[in-house]
Amino acid sequence: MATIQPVVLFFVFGVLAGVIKSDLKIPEALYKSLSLFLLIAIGFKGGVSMAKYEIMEVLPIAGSMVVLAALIPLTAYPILRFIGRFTQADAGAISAHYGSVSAVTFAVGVAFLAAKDEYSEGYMVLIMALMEIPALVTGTILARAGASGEKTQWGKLMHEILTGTSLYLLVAGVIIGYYAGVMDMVAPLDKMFMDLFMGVLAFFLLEMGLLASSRLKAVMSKGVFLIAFGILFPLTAGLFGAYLGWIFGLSEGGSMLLAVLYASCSYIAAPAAMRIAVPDADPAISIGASLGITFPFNIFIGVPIYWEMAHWFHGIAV
Amino acid sequence: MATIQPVVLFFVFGVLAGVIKSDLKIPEALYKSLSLFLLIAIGFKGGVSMAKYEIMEVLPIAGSMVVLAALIPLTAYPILRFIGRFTQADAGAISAHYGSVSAVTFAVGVAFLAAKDEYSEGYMVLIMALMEIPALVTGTILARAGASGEKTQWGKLMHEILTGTSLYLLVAGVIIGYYAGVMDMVAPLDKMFMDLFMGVLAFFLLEMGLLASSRLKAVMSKGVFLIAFGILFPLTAGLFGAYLGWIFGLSEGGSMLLAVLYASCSYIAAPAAMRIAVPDADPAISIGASLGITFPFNIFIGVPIYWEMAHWFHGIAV
Amino acid sequence: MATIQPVVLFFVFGVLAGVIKSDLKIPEALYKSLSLFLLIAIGFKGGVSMAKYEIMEVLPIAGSMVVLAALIPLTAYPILRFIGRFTQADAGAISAHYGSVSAVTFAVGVAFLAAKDEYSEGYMVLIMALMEIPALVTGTILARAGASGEKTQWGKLMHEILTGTSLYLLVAGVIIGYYAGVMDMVAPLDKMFMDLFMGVLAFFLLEMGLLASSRLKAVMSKGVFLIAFGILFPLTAGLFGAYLGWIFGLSEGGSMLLAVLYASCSYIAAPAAMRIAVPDADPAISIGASLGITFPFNIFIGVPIYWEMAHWFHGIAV
Amino acid sequence: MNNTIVMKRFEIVIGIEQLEQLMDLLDECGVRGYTVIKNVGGLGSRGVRDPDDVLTEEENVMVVLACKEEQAQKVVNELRPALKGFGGMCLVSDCLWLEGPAASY
Amino acid sequence: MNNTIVMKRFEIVIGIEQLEQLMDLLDECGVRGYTVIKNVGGLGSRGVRDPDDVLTEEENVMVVLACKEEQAQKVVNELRPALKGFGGMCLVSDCLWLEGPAASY
Amino acid sequence: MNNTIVMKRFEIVIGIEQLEQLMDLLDECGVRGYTVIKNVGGLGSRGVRDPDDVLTEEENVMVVLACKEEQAQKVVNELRPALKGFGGMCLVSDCLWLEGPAASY
Ligand SMILES: Nc1ncnc2c1ncn2[C@@H]1O[C@H](COP(=O)(O)O)[C@@H](O)[C@H]1O
Ligand SMILES: Nc1ncnc2c1ncn2[C@@H]1O[C@H](COP(=O)(O)O)[C@@H](O)[C@H]1O
Ligand SMILES: Nc1ncnc2c1ncn2[C@@H]1O[C@H](COP(=O)(O)O)[C@@H](O)[C@H]1O
Ligand code: NA
Ligand code: NA
Ligand code: NA
Repeated sequence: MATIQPVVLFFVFGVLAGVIKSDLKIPEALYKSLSLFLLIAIGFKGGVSMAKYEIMEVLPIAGSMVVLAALIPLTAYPILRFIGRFTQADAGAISAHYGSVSAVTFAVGVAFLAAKDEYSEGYMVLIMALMEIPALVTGTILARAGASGEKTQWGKLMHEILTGTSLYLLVAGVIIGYYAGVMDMVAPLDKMFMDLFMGVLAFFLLEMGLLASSRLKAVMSKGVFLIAFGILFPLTAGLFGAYLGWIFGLSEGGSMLLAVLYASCSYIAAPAAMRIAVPDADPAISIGASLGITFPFNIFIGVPIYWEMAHWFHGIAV
Repeated sequence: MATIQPVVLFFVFGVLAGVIKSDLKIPEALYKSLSLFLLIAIGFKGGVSMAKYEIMEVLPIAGSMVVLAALIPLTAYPILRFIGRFTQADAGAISAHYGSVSAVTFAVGVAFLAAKDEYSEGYMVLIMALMEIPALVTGTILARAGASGEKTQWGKLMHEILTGTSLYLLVAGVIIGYYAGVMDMVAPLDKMFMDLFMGVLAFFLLEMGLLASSRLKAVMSKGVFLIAFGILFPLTAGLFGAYLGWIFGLSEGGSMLLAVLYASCSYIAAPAAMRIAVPDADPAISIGASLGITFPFNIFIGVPIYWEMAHWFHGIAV
Repeated sequence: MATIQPVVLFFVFGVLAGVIKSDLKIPEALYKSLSLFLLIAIGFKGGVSMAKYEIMEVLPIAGSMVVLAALIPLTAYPILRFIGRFTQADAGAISAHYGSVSAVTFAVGVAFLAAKDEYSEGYMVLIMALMEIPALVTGTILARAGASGEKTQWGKLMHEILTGTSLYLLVAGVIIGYYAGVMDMVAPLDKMFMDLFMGVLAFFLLEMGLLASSRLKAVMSKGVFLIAFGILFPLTAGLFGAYLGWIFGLSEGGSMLLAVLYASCSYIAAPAAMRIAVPDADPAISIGASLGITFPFNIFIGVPIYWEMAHWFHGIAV
Repeated sequence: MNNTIVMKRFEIVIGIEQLEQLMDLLDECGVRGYTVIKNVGGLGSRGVRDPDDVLTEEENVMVVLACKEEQAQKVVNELRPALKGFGGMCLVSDCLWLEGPAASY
Repeated sequence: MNNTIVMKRFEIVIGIEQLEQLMDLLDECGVRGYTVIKNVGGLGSRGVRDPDDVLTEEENVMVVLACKEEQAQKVVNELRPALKGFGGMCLVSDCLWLEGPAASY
Repeated sequence: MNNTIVMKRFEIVIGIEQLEQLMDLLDECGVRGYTVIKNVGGLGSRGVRDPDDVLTEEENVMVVLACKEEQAQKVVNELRPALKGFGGMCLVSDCLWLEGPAASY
């Protein structure tokens, strides 16, 4: 059975602080600093372990997984639009959020594997970084196709996606980590970017909890459909990810991380992109569902389930 | 003989920077981030070592010590009111500050014990967290009993005390640390919350020094009584704490920490609570005495003395 | 051959983020916190290794090197004034920047030596701290000698130089580190101030890259002279430093660090001092040259060259 | 001046602890636009309030608000009794609203 | 009042994403002085904008600007069409510039 | 407007390095209330001043102050010579003080 990791308790105490109206507050500069740290550290760690692969072998597999990720918003959109009865703009924006990924959920998954001493492929990080692109582009197309009003600012949107802080720092971290790994010069940087990773994640989850609890009211008011979607959709997407990981011959850990990536959804990069691409969508809905429902579901319940899924597929293989 | 620890020199350089009007400034966001860290880390460390106790054995002892802490403001009040001739509001507010505790003084005490390789009970942290409650309530009653003017906002005050950042994070840290200890999952979090503790404390003491030197003028203008009180009162309270620790069968280190708790006084949680409970008290006096006199006295002179006190009582036992 | 250290790649990604107009931003509070950390940590580390010297032996050598550093602005000024045709104020201010030092360049030099496992004298840090004084004073005299307009505010300037954050924290770090070293109590503070040094430097270089790229336009517009000066002058000053280190009998590592100090130039302490001392100088020029040209030149190309210089002089000695 | 509407400008300074109450009150008056500046300090009847002092944690906010004259008197009537409890200050002056952006007053 | 010059005061609130455009526009009008306050929140036709919300990242800026009457009309003419796209608000009022500092208007 | 007192409103923008001097000066004039906004940027005779630039460390402050007419002239007289040294700007305008809070003017 999967035990809850101490680090996710910080999320619980963040939520609780919000619920009991504690005056606990994380300074904005700390929140932003921690998120810069996590992005670089996740990238760096991935890059260091990528140094053990022949990079050319990896790229086609990684590329396919990234491209296939575009299926996620394509599946989410009709559900949201025709069952959930959201506007085209909102359905598209929410699809983009769920197609995109959450680096913190990924980090919780990595920590879960570390606690189990399970191996996973380092290049999953690169997949995570690149998955933003098809998700946000597809989401935007869905939100705006045939819609009247101002023209989509594609130039501005692609610039935002490609140079946005998340993708940029993840890729920068991967490259520096890869270089350090190849040159065997990881040594003094690991004290910061590896040893402190969990501690920083703890702080960040505390703040995530505060943020999630401040979003809950907005989600609840949207009714039971959004809550059901926020739980069932990631489960489905996770199953697809675990299956794909198995098909592509990833390790059990790698398949589980792919499931986590497919199941997780964005609350940082996607809102920034949708602000530009789909300004008429209501961010309260998409951020609320993503951070208020799916994020906590994933880190507490989803991650162990995705592990079981990956395990199950790999059992078939035997 | 007790040697001064390097970490407290940071306090000295903070004071000095203020005195020579250096342009050294600690960003507010850093100050707040460090204080969040220290509270969580102190709690976490205590929680981890509490995992070794039967929690039900500990609670009655801890409870008694917390309740007995209400004696501190009850003793301080008449001295301040009738010898010091402070107003009822100020006397009550200062009593609340001196009944309450300083987590940083406690941390310096823990570091002192660590340098001596002396054992102490982990649950002292829990006592520290809970001691706020009787101190602030008693102080408020003293400040307002029979006073005319607006009614005390008891609801708001109790909410502030019970959900205030200090108590909340200490307790959260204790619970998470306890859980991590029991599940044997302390490992990756200790790199942050244990290994970096002293370094963070160093930075925090630098800022404390800056703050203390900015408060000195306000205290000095209140004359020699407040200075004498700020030194003699903690000595007496510390003696009481060391005695109580011995009576209750704590270790020497534990008795010394109880002395530190009884002797130390608050400059973060108490001001926040008194702002709500006793708005007509002048915070310059209570914060000035607490941070400008008692805090430096305790970390440089008090801590080694409280150690000697604990040592002396335990000598009797032999 | 010298390999590029992973840590300096952070600078590259900072510059690149600026160039491609990424929305990456380092919160101001983080930038300031990191710079406080680096100053204290550089001082602390130097202080710890100084604990192994007889301090009285060291002072005369260190003193001479500091005094000789006044030659740097005296050489730079006529070049800037009569070849570069800058105003008296600008020429003086730029001279002061180049006479002064960059703690981050020094840190990169120290990291370079650490990667090579080369020894260097700990008291180089003290020299760095003190070198500000003659450089800024000489630069101010050059900028204002015989100039009309308001009188130089010497009192205010000397106060700014002597109590400014950089010098103050470096010296505080040295003293605390020295004390910790002598008392053999370095232990818990090293987890912060030594182990994390490189990681913090990485973050700081990322921000330096962002800042440098925002300054490039201003420098480019000043034409080719300033660019040539920003590369050739530090090379000359570095050669002088390496020679001096050899003459004074420093180790190869120490000579190289002296070269780095002589070659590096300030973009934090000097701007602050010049704002007070030479308000009619244009900070865009001096900061631009210092941060936009000389700083990147030094960390990528200069540092390995200064090492070769020191190596070459020590080869003569054999 | 062309293309402008005559309006009233309110400038309110209160402690941040009362901001929520003020916003509720403005909401009740039907106000549809205001601007909030936080992290403000000052001197008043309660002495100096300095948001940079990490120990005292006193912070003021400034709220600027433009509305039509009819609404202005309503705001004044509601605000006066509340401000008695809040402390702080409220200044009222004449101004012109430059037409162009969507009306939010 | 003695030693003062009659002037117009502009108070503009827009989203920070349009600040650069506004500054270019003011530059073109020949404006030689303005003051910028960042990290501002508020309520308007686009709803609440709260700079403290780390997820939505909405931030307003307030720009205060004093200039002579002749210039004021020019600013109004240029600003109006731009503000239509920007949203936000612009208030204009009368004020006196206290002589003393170097003229920056 | 009912329940209001006619007053003067000062709006001063200077560099933060002169704030202490300004506050001493206002103190000498017997001013009993003002509001201070820090972290302000702008353009003026000394060029652009941007508080977000960590290297140049230039920061302006805006001080808003309401007082009665008699006091206003006193403030003007004291402020003018000082502002010559300070740079920056000072605007004066008419306003109404909404009665209610404890008088701090
Ligand atoms: N009537 C008003 N009074 C004061 N500020 C306003 C007003 N209307 C709009 N604003 C400010 O302008 C910003 C943008 O307005 P809008 O584009 O209408 O959403 C708001 O967030 C407010 O800060
Ligand atoms: N005409 C103006 N309107 C608004 N603010 C101004 C004006 N002139 C100057 N300021 C402000 O005063 C500051 C200092 O002005 P100065 O001393 O002229 O450089 C500038 O950075 C602006 O913030
Ligand atoms: N006459 C005034 N002019 C400008 N601001 C004022 C004035 N009086 C009060 N304030 C502001 O209102 C805040 C609270 O005032 P008070 O409740 O009187 O202490 C002060 O800290 C100032 O920021
Ligand atoms: Na996803
Ligand atoms: Na106490
Ligand atoms: Na130099």
